[in-house]
Amino acid sequence: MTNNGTPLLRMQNIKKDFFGNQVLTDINFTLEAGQVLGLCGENGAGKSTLMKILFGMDVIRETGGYDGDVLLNGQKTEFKTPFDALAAGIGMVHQEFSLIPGFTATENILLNREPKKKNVISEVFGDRLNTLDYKEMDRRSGEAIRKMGVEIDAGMTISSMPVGHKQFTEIARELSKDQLKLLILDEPTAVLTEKEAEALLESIRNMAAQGIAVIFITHRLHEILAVCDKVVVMRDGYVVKDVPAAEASVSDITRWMVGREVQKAAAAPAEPVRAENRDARVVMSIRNLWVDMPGETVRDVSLDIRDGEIFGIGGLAGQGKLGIPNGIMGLYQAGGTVEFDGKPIQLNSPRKCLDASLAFVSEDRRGVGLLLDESLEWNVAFPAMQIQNKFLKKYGPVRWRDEKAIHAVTKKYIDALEIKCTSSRQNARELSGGNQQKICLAKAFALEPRFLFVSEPTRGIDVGAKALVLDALKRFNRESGVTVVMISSELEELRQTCDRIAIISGGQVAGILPAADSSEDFGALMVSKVI
Amino acid sequence: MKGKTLVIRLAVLAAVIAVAAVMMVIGRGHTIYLDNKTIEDYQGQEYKSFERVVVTVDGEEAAKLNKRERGMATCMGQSFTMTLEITEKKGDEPRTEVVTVDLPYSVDGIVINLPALLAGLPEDAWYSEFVPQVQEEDEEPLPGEGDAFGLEGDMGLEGDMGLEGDLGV
Amino acid sequence: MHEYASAIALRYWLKKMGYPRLIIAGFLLFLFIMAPVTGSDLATQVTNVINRFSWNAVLVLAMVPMIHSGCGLNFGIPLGVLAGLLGGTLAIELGFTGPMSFVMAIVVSTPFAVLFGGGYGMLLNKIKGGEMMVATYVGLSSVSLMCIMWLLIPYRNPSIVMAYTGVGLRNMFALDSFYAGALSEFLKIDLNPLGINLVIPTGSILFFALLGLAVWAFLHTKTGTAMTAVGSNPTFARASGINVDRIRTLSVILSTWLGAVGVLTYQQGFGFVQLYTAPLNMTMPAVAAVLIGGASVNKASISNVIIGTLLFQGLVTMTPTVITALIHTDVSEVIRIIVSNGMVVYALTRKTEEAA
Amino acid sequence: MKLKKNFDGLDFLQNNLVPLMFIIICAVCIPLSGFSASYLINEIVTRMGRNIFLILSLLIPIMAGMGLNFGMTLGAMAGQVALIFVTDWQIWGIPGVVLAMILSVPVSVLLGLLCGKLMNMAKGREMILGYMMNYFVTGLYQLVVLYFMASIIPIRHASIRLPRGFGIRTTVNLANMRQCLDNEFAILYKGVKIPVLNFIIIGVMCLIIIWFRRTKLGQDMRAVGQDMEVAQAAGINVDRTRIISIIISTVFAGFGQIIYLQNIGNFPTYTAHSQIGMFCIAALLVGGASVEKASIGNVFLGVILFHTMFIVAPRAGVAITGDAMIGEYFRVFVSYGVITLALVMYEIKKRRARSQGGELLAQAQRARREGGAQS
Repeated sequence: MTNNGTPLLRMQNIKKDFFGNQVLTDINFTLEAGQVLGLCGENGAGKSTLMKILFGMDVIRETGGYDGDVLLNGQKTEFKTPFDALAAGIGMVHQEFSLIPGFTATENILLNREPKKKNVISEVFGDRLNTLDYKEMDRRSGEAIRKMGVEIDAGMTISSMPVGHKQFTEIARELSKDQLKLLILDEPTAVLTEKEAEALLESIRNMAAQGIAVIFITHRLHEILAVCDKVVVMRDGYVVKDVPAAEASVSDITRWMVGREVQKAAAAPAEPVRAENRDARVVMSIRNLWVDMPGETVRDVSLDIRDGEIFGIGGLAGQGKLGIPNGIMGLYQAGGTVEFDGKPIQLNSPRKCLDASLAFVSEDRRGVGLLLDESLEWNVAFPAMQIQNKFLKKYGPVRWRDEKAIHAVTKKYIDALEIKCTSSRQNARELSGGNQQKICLAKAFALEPRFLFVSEPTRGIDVGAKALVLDALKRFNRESGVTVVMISSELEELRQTCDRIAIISGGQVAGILPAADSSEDFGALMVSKVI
Repeated sequence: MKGKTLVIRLAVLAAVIAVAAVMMVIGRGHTIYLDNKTIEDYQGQEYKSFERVVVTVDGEEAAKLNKRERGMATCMGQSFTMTLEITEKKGDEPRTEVVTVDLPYSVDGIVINLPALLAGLPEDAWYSEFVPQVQEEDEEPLPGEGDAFGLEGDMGLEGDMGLEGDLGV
Repeated sequence: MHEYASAIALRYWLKKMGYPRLIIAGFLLFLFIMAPVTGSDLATQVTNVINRFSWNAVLVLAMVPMIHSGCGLNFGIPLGVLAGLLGGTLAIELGFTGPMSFVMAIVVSTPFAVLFGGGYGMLLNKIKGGEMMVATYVGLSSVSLMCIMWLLIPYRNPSIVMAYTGVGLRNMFALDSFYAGALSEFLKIDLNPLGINLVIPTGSILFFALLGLAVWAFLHTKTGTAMTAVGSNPTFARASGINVDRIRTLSVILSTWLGAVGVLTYQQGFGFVQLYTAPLNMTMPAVAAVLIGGASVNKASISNVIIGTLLFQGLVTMTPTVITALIHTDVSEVIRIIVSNGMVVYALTRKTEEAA
Repeated sequence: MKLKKNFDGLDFLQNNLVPLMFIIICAVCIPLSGFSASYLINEIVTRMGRNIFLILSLLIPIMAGMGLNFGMTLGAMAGQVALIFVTDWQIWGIPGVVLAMILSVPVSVLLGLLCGKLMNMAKGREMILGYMMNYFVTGLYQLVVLYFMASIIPIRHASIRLPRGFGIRTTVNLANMRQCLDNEFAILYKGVKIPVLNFIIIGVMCLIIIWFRRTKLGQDMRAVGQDMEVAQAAGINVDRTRIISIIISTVFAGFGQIIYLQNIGNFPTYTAHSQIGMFCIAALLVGGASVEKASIGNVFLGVILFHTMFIVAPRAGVAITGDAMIGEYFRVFVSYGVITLALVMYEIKKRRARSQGGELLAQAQRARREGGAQS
């Protein structure tokens, strides 16, 4: 399969930055035909960016391209669109399904590549009026399914299929492409049952045996060991390890994934856990919480949060850490019991939570956090006005907006949080991501809550703004004695800010550690219950 | 391949245009007025009207003409064939004649003088164009916005409830 | 440098205004300039525009609450109009005359407006995102249902029932002895004695100003603020503890009630009541006017209402006289149809960041 | 098991609510109206012959996920423009119909292109946009027919011009092509005239639609209709596919309107199209179609039920209330009501599908949680 030792794929010195933010540095690895490469790393380690480069996704070009070379069979290639990549024999199965729900598996497998028969009318009106060759379609999809080695019903419509079969349909679609040489599987087992995952691994072995190279991205490390020929571990945009799978173990990989340089790790926990927190009373106790938040399902979480602490919640993406605040604050359907200050909080009712002096800064700034088309003043003052009747003047039964008070409070936070804007009447849409995030914080601060959930406060903002946001949170906690629960994908950030950190894995609490514990311990927790 | 498709498309387009052209020819409708009138003086000769003419077109009786009467028939296409059952004078046995007339494309209404035609005279003797008189009518009301209902013509709800009403005039 | 900045400002302003709006405003300006040229009296034209403005402005105002709460353009305004018609006819049936009948018409129509609006609002809450199409058909079907009701409700007053049979209401009846001019005659300024053909229906304008002020004030209260937020980002509002459905229903009730008052205002100016299918013809002028005034599918203000009604009614009143005089053909009807519907099509194709 | 069956029954009822309601209305109204069976059947057969083609033109945009094409009226206008020309040129009978169809195509394509492009700019709001396009293009149509024809566009015959010299009269007389399709090969059976040629044309159209579903373009439309993003990712040109579906619909609507009007024998120049979309859509919905799913069977059932109601309602209204107008208003109300109901049910279903998915997930989690707790 290897021609003269030229590997099928060679990544050479790949570099990529998003507006000065270096996300990939000097990526080098090779992949032979028929080899299976396991790619792992924490969220944000650069796996997806790397795959996007390989697959020619638009977002790479739109953000200024990349440096370095991608060599396919020794030829330097640069894909302009995913379609170029497909034509060159690269297939990718994304995490989100890309299937037409009302079509059968066969129709989906051959979507837009259906074999056709010519007819009189198509001669006139063009190829799109060729009729589909259903027999040939059945044959081709059957062949692809056989190639995959997992039995699925080709005639079944997608909408009536179990999740696993949808995943297999996607894989079969890639396999049905004759030119396929390299298949990228992005966390394909995340949605599969154990049995199905087993079948998938078997089919990966099958494909490899037929000479197809596979890049397999997963958080389930034992799967990597079971099926891969080599393991590439990424961290912070670097390839930190590139070894044959036979020479690695789960604990090795975990260590490589989260392991920091020694000096960096030492610098991480900013302050020791404050003494008064150790035995402070429990202000919020969560028992058996489940939350139906798509993509962030919480299955069974029980936590106790102490008065006045900064509590961190971390974990890999999709494991359910974001579901916790969203569920408690009533934005997604939730069940279980939550007590705040000894009193139970009614779930599924944002109003009840806000009334109980809880506040929430959502990770979805544009969708949930802001009124993009309204002024900053409105954004900052709105919840406090509605919930606590602040910033209102009373004339008999009429409660009139007090523009002056609103202006004053907005001004106060603009100054305090160093929000860059032309005026407090500017629309929120016009601010940069970091400043929008600060507005979200200001909105929560204006509520003067006793308890604050902050979800992904630094997502999508630049380094300078990050520090400011985290400082503001810490100050708010120290000065006003507000209990803060911070949810973040970035472990380092949590370790710098929080007193204790719970790691969520598979929708459950994998463990709670003091921020000073070693990265390896956190890393082990992160992948411990991955579903 | 590209060229072939183009040729095929052009051919189909030409065929469609050809069909349209054929339709314009074979579907062109004419109204033919048949006169059974005496021509007093055509180059010094008189052609007497017949006592009675029965005109049959496509097997259907189109007109029964006595002296000085005018009949009407409609016809699609560019030539018109009729069967005439002619009684020349009172008491004569009727004789049957089949006459075919070529019609000019651009004329809607054609008046044919039967006695002259049957006498075999040249075209200018029996042919003339029918010019309808346009009656002056009252100005018809113009349409409003069909915002009101009225599911079909026969609904009776077709009122122009447009804004004319509230223009206040 | 200064020029450069102003050029940017101009372009920004142009973009904000939108080309269709500018074209319409320009066209209207052209009409005003041409009016004296064609020999029509400018004062008469101005009187006409003001008059028509005073009839229609409240109906246009009825668009505002629903746009604010994110329910889109209120194609269901006929529902409010029906409430108004019920109020008006019942007030007359109950024997009220003169200006009193106008007051009573509003009073009687209020419970109907609340009832209709409440039901309509709850329906719209079930179909968030598809409001406009359903609203259109709610309007159409309720009007056709009321067509039956106008025949079935046992009205007795001889001045409004059908002349021959005495059963069912007439298609159209005059309001001379009832509330015709109830507002427009109030404090009317008539400059005819001075030789200027200018009449200003002060009462009607004051009435609109009052309602406009009330809506403006409402939008500045706590609930009004919540309404705007619901329209701007319903998820934000929900996360802020707002009962989104309740606020939306309230906005629909408000819109419906304003529609009822709007049609009564219209009738007192016009002097006639039109029943049966007539309510359907109230929709487009109102929707088009608020859009021409600068509103979008999810943003509207009182100034949009005033500007839009002036522009649209100006167009409707001026084109017949001026354009007809210019080209000797009355194309006003066609222009009205193209402008009003074109405006709605334009508004619908504008990208909005989020579709609630 | 029994419970499941019950559930299915309820489901059936819910999915077929509108046709069932109509069957009941018809069953009540037919005896009240007192029409003879042969009269009724004759009427229905005639109306089937003239309407089905129009309604078939709605199927393709539904397939492409663009909902009920309220913009089909645009095609109707194109058909009318063609008919005006054909009338002026005095082309009669079937050749006239064929010529009008050919002439309507370029106009339909142009209008369909415009409509499709605008709909792509208003994704998710296609229906209301199509609805408003009716009125907008009606304005353009009036401008052309009322002012341009016979002034800029030559019209020869004074008989179809307005007395003022330009513009077309409010009624265009199609006496010379009246029922020319209906009468060709017509069979008279026990007082029922069966317009055989019409049904042949409709049959061919049905075959075309069935065939079309099996073409690449048809497959693409179904894909686009179900998930635009997935279709785009698979390399299907979504916008173009959607525009094509609207163009096809508009062209067929133009043909349909010509078939419809040749049956009637004349048309009110400025209003003939205005309600065509409304009652075609109502008929389709009555046949059990929904905004996202419609079949040829729905078309036939819908036409029969809708028109039965339409014919009998006024007489039944007289029989019940003694007032003819009430029946008239009633059938209008029912038509609008049906569309309203269908739209509401469609929107509610869309939302319910979402929330139900959530509930199921939550249940599964609960079960898993309990399972997890045990192990």
